Amino acid sequence: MAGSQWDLPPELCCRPMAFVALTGLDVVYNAVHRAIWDAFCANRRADRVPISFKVLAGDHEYPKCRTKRTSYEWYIPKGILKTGWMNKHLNLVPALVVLFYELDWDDPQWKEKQSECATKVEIVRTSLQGRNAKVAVVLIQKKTPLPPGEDLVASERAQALCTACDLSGKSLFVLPHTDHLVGYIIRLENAFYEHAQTYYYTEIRRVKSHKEFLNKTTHQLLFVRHQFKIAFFSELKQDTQNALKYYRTAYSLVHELRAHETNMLEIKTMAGFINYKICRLCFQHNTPLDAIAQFRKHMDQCKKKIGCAELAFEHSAWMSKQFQSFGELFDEAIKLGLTAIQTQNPGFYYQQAACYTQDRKQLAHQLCQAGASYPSPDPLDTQSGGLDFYGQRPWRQGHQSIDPQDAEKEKVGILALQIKERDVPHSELIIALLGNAVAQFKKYKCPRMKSHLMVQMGEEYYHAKDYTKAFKLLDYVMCDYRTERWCALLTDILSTALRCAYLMASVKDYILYCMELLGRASDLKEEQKSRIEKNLLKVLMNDVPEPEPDCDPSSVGAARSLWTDRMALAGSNEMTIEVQDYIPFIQCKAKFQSPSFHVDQPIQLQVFVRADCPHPVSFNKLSVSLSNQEYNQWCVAESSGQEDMTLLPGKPKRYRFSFVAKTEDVGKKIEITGIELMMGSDNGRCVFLSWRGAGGDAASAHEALQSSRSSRRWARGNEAHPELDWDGITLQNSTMIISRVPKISVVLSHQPPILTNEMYCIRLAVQSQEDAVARDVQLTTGLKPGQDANLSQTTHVTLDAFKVCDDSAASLLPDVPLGDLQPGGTLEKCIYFRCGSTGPRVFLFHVAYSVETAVEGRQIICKCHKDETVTIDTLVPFDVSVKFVSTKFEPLDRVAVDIPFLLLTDVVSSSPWPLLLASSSLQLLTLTSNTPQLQSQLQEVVLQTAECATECFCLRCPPGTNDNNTVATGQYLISWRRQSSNPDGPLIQTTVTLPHIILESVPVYIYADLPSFGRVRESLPVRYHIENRTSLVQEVEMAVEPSDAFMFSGLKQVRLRILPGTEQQMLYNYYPLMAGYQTLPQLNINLPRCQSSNTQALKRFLPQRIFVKPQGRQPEDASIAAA
Amino acid sequence: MAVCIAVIAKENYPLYIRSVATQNELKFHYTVHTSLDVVEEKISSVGKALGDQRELYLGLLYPTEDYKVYGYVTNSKVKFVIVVDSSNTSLRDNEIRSMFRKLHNSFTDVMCNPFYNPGDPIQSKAFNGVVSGMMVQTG
Amino acid sequence: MSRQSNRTTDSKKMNSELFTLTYGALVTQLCKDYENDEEVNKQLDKMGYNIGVRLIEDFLARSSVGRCQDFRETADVIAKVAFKMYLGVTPSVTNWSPAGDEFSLILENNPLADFVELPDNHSTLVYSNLLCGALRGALEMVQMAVDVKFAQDTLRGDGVTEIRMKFIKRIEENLPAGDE
Amino acid sequence: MAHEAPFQLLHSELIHYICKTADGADSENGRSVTKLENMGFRVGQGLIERLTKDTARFKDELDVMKFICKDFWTCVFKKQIDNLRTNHQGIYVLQDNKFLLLCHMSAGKQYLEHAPKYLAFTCGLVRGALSNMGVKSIVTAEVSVMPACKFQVMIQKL
Repeated sequence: MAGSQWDLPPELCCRPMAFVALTGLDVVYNAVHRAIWDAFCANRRADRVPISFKVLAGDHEYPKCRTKRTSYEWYIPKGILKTGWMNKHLNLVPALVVLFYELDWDDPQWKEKQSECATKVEIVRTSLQGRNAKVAVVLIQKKTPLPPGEDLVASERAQALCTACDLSGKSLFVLPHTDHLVGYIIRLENAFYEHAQTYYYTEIRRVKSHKEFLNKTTHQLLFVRHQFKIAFFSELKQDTQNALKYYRTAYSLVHELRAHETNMLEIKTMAGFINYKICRLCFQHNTPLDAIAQFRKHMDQCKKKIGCAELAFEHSAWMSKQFQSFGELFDEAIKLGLTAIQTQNPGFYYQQAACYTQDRKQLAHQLCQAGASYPSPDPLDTQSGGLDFYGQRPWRQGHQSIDPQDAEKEKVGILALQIKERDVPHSELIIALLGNAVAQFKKYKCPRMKSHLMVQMGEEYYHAKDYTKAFKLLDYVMCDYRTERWCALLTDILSTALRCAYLMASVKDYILYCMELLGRASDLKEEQKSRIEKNLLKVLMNDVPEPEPDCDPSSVGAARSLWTDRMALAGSNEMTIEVQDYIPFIQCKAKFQSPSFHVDQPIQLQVFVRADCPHPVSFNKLSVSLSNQEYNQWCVAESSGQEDMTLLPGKPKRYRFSFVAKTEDVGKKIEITGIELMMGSDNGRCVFLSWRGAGGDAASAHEALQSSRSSRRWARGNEAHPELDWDGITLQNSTMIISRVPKISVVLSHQPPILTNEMYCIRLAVQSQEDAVARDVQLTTGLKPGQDANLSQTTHVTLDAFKVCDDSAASLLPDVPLGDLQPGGTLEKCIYFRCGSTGPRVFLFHVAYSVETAVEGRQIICKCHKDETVTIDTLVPFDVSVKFVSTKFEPLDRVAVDIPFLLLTDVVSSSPWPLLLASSSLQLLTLTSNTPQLQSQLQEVVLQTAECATECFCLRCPPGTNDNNTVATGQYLISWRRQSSNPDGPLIQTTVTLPHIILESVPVYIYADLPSFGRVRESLPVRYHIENRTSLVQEVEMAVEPSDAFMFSGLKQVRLRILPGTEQQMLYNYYPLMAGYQTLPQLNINLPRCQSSNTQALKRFLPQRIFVKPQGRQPEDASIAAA
Repeated sequence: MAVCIAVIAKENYPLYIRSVATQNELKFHYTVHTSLDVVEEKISSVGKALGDQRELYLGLLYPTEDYKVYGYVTNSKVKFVIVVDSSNTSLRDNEIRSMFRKLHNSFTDVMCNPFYNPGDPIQSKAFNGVVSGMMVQTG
Repeated sequence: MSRQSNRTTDSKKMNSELFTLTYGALVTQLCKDYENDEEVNKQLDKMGYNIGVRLIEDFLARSSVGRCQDFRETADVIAKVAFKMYLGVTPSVTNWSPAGDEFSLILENNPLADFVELPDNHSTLVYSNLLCGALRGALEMVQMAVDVKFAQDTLRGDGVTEIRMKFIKRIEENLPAGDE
Repeated sequence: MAHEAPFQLLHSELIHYICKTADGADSENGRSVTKLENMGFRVGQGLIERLTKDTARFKDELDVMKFICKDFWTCVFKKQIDNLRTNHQGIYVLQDNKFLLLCHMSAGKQYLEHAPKYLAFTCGLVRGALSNMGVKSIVTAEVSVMPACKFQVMIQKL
């Protein structure tokens, strides 16, 4: 590429290595030689000595060596460094020439071969005329040599050969061509390396030796040259430490040279070379700071050495190259393991290089006046085609005096250079350098630096008229500056981008950037803004905008025609801009008036729009889109309508929308999903600014935060509504639609608490305050959902007053139709609840209806509902207790089989309200009633709170039921209701399960017949019945104990037998002696046959006492007579 | 003496930028903006660095060919950036420090002005005066 | 802890700053709440009064100053003791009216107004008006009815801050303190 | 300027004013408490800015917290926080056993309801200071027995 004139020569940049020439090898036709050559070249890794080998013909002509001058007396050097020199010593003049020759010690024609070898050596020597290069001989042998000393022939012949070729023993080598080739080769090359070292050493000595001949006045150039050469040889000798040292001296010497217009370039060039070498070595020695320091010094010393003013661009070019190549050295060092840091990385040098190339470009523009034709003959070409010395002018090579010897030539030369500079693609160079820099800064975490460089690249592309690329880059970084809110920078970038957009006639981008440049994020001057605004309006009118100022005139022409084409083609005239990524000049905020609306009030929505541009701007349409699109139609404002769609600069404008919600949307949320504002017109070009949600753009979030903290007073005085202070407006992007407030009252009348299992009646009265008919009023009632689960198992609702609902009835009755309700009218309904378990319950009464109302003159039918809840406790109506007693009302713990006993039931009311006990009944198991048919003794009894109703039943356990275990008695059923409840309402059956009883059997049953009372001195017959309940004959001993209260007749003591299943009767006549309750004479019974059963048990059956009345007035003799 | 002085908000947007009138103002905006890379790096490396003395003064951020850029960060993460001409070699480090101190003091007063809303651009006359005192006088 | 700073020394200063800043917050709040500066000034005076009537007790308790013989003495006590004690500054007492019933307190710097820069739209705000109210309230508690107002204010570009105090009358012991 | 009488009086005037103006529409003192809180916020911002002018850069959140408890508190309320606790998940509890602004209120249940008003400003103070140090938070206060009170700071991770 052009500018290569400034590139450093490769021989400078490479790493110098000792040059060794190999002759006598036929690598083309001789396989053995080939193998040897390959062994030399193949994988030369770091562990091999640094030598560059070349295969040359035996009679190769090496560069002639000029005759050594004996004195520098009259010698005037023509320049600092010959352009050929470095290459000469790298590639042309060997440090050592090696002659390969096939010869075994025991070769038959030894003599001939020996002399042939000698001649070959001689040829080489002659062609090296005057050089200090050494010659060495390698004998390629087929046999492996014996250990040294053993092969006498060998040593003796070696001797001979050396003398023949006049070689020192050290220069003769043997290369057995066997399997260990590589090993031998490595040994060989090490030997060669030593030879090379000595060679370069002597070279250094040689150059040094010139020193004393030189004098300060005429030979400064030589001082530099020699130091450079020494340094370079040292490098070839791989002595980098010394190399560095000599380069440093060389460097200081260069700057000691007397610098003037004519030799400035040469000096800078050499300075550049040496500096490069120094930096390179510093990095190589891993002392990067030295490198950097050296480079800084270098730059400080050369910055001002501009040289020929007409060619000032050359200086910038050179500076740029200096930075670039240092950057490359730095980068290379990093690749080799050096660690760089954020603030010291190659990026800075590339960036600086780019900078200087930019200067170069500018200077070139100033200095290279167009038009002038390229002079001929070409002052820049030399017969040799190149220069003899680095950094000299072709038209006056070797000329060292201060003023050019030929002013005319000078002018022509300069002109030529200027013209050449004209066609240098500066921008390419700049962009390339910036590109490198970007890569570096990216690596070292400098995002902002990176974007800055990308901006520069973009601008460079812009200058290079590559608008698409420019545009891409700018657009890419723009958002970083936007989000970090660096307005000045954003504005700058936007402006360039706008120019690109204009020149590419990319309409959308053009509009976009206009809008942003008009907006609050741009810090453009008023007049610029108004210019842009005008252009924007033009584009919207589908008109060609004025070109941006300082656009390249040539491209403006092209742009114009592009625009006219754009405008011509129809369609594609609509575009939408997603605002949230930009900061356009129209701002928008929207809010619902309230976070919720009743369905029968119009939903109010306000949209605030504000323009930040200098002149009034008008738009055509403003539309809000809501989560439910059906409402969108109500939220549109159009210029066609009466709305004023012109925005005055900085004055917020409010647009009010209101609509009526759909009744089915009750309970739903309405959200603002977006706002769209249309500018321009269908016949022209229309742009839709579209905001997401309730407005706001890339900058608003921050602004909102700031204003919330601000101490600024909201719009002062009455000059504006406070809410029209823009920052004061807060977004409200959603609202709830809630059902209309019901205009009914719900009254519940009932008598708590609920009694278990009763049909509890709640009377519901719905009164309407509506002014229209409330249609299909519906009641949902029952247990309020969400309570204890098993409550719903034991709670049942019904409307049927006349039968007790069973457990299948639900706990909640949905949507019971109650019909229509006239204004002012009342609906009543009784609902019955049955609760199987005690405890509190919450009951729900949900009355829903629909009514027709007018909203905004529109009739809508909306549903309303009113909820009432009531908490009621449930109690048991009464407690029932049961006990068993003997016929003598003695409590029984066990019941004797086939012997009557009594069951007593007590019913105690625990209800606060009077209870009506309709009837009761027994359902007996195993037991039987002693009374023929038992009927309830508490029919139609009314129990007040805490009153008790008792019943008594005589029962017996039928014989044969297997004794000595417990038996279920049966159940006691009570049917009842509240006294207050509807007489023909159902009765509730409450069932009480009677306790079990324990049975026992007695072997003998005894009982007495006796009158209910006696009278003093009147006989009192008592008949004892004794039954044998066993299947055996029972023997019974009976005795009556005497008593003071009675006399008696009958057997005092008797022993008798009773057959199974039969009974015996004993009759006694007692004769009471005293009145009052008297204990009957004790009857002792004994069953000798079964001692098991105790006689005490038997006693239980017998009456203990009897009441004796006193004697009457007239004595009854009859009784005595009877006795 | 500075050629550009800037105050940068916690969120890295400029609260105040002033540069010598003569030169391209925009260029300084870029210089300051890019210097934030280094500032952020230095701030984030607090505690990580072994011998970190957590000074508010961040020292020389980076040298460009023609400017030296110095940085300073308050505990409220507000950054001050001072740009001086690199030709101006007379300036000692501690002079820069004292410039930053002055800035910081004045900035603190701005923060304490009840009518100032933190995060807004700085318009204080007093602050402006202090800055003017530090700028290279031109024309 | 890492930062054992010598805070204790300037803690007094900090406290004054706390006061100053809090006052600033109050004033800006008032500016938000009220339509115009006049009302803000009024409100500040009112609050100052409430503070004054309470502060005087604290003052008498701390400073062992007895009953003042005349207005001049009062002026000195206010300047040399009260201001010093509560605001840490000592204004100079000057510009006595020939009748000796009116004087000015000249404040070189006004702690209330440290850091303050008035925005243009508050040209008529008397930022430190609280002081007037406080003085009025305090003196009323010692049976002195005075009229206090700012004659000059550095915030509004004047060279110094000047508070002008005019003696009106002695209040009879039995009269209750004025409204709040 | 030896003592805080003026500040305390000003503070109670503040409360008095805010709560007085708050009657009517937004009488529920939630709103007025917010106003106080915001004023505190702004003051906190300013104070911390001054206070940290000469301190080294903070290491981390906890470092900031400690500073609030020691230096900041000392400067504003004449004493350090008595006890700082944290769950290391962004919740800190600062306990002041004798909180200056409650001292002059006689202890007793009937005043507890007024406590929020007397703490709002300070909550704001802390929140403002923290936010200016780049720590976004929510600060709430609770009083069980006067004049001790706890400030809970809930850090809001971004």
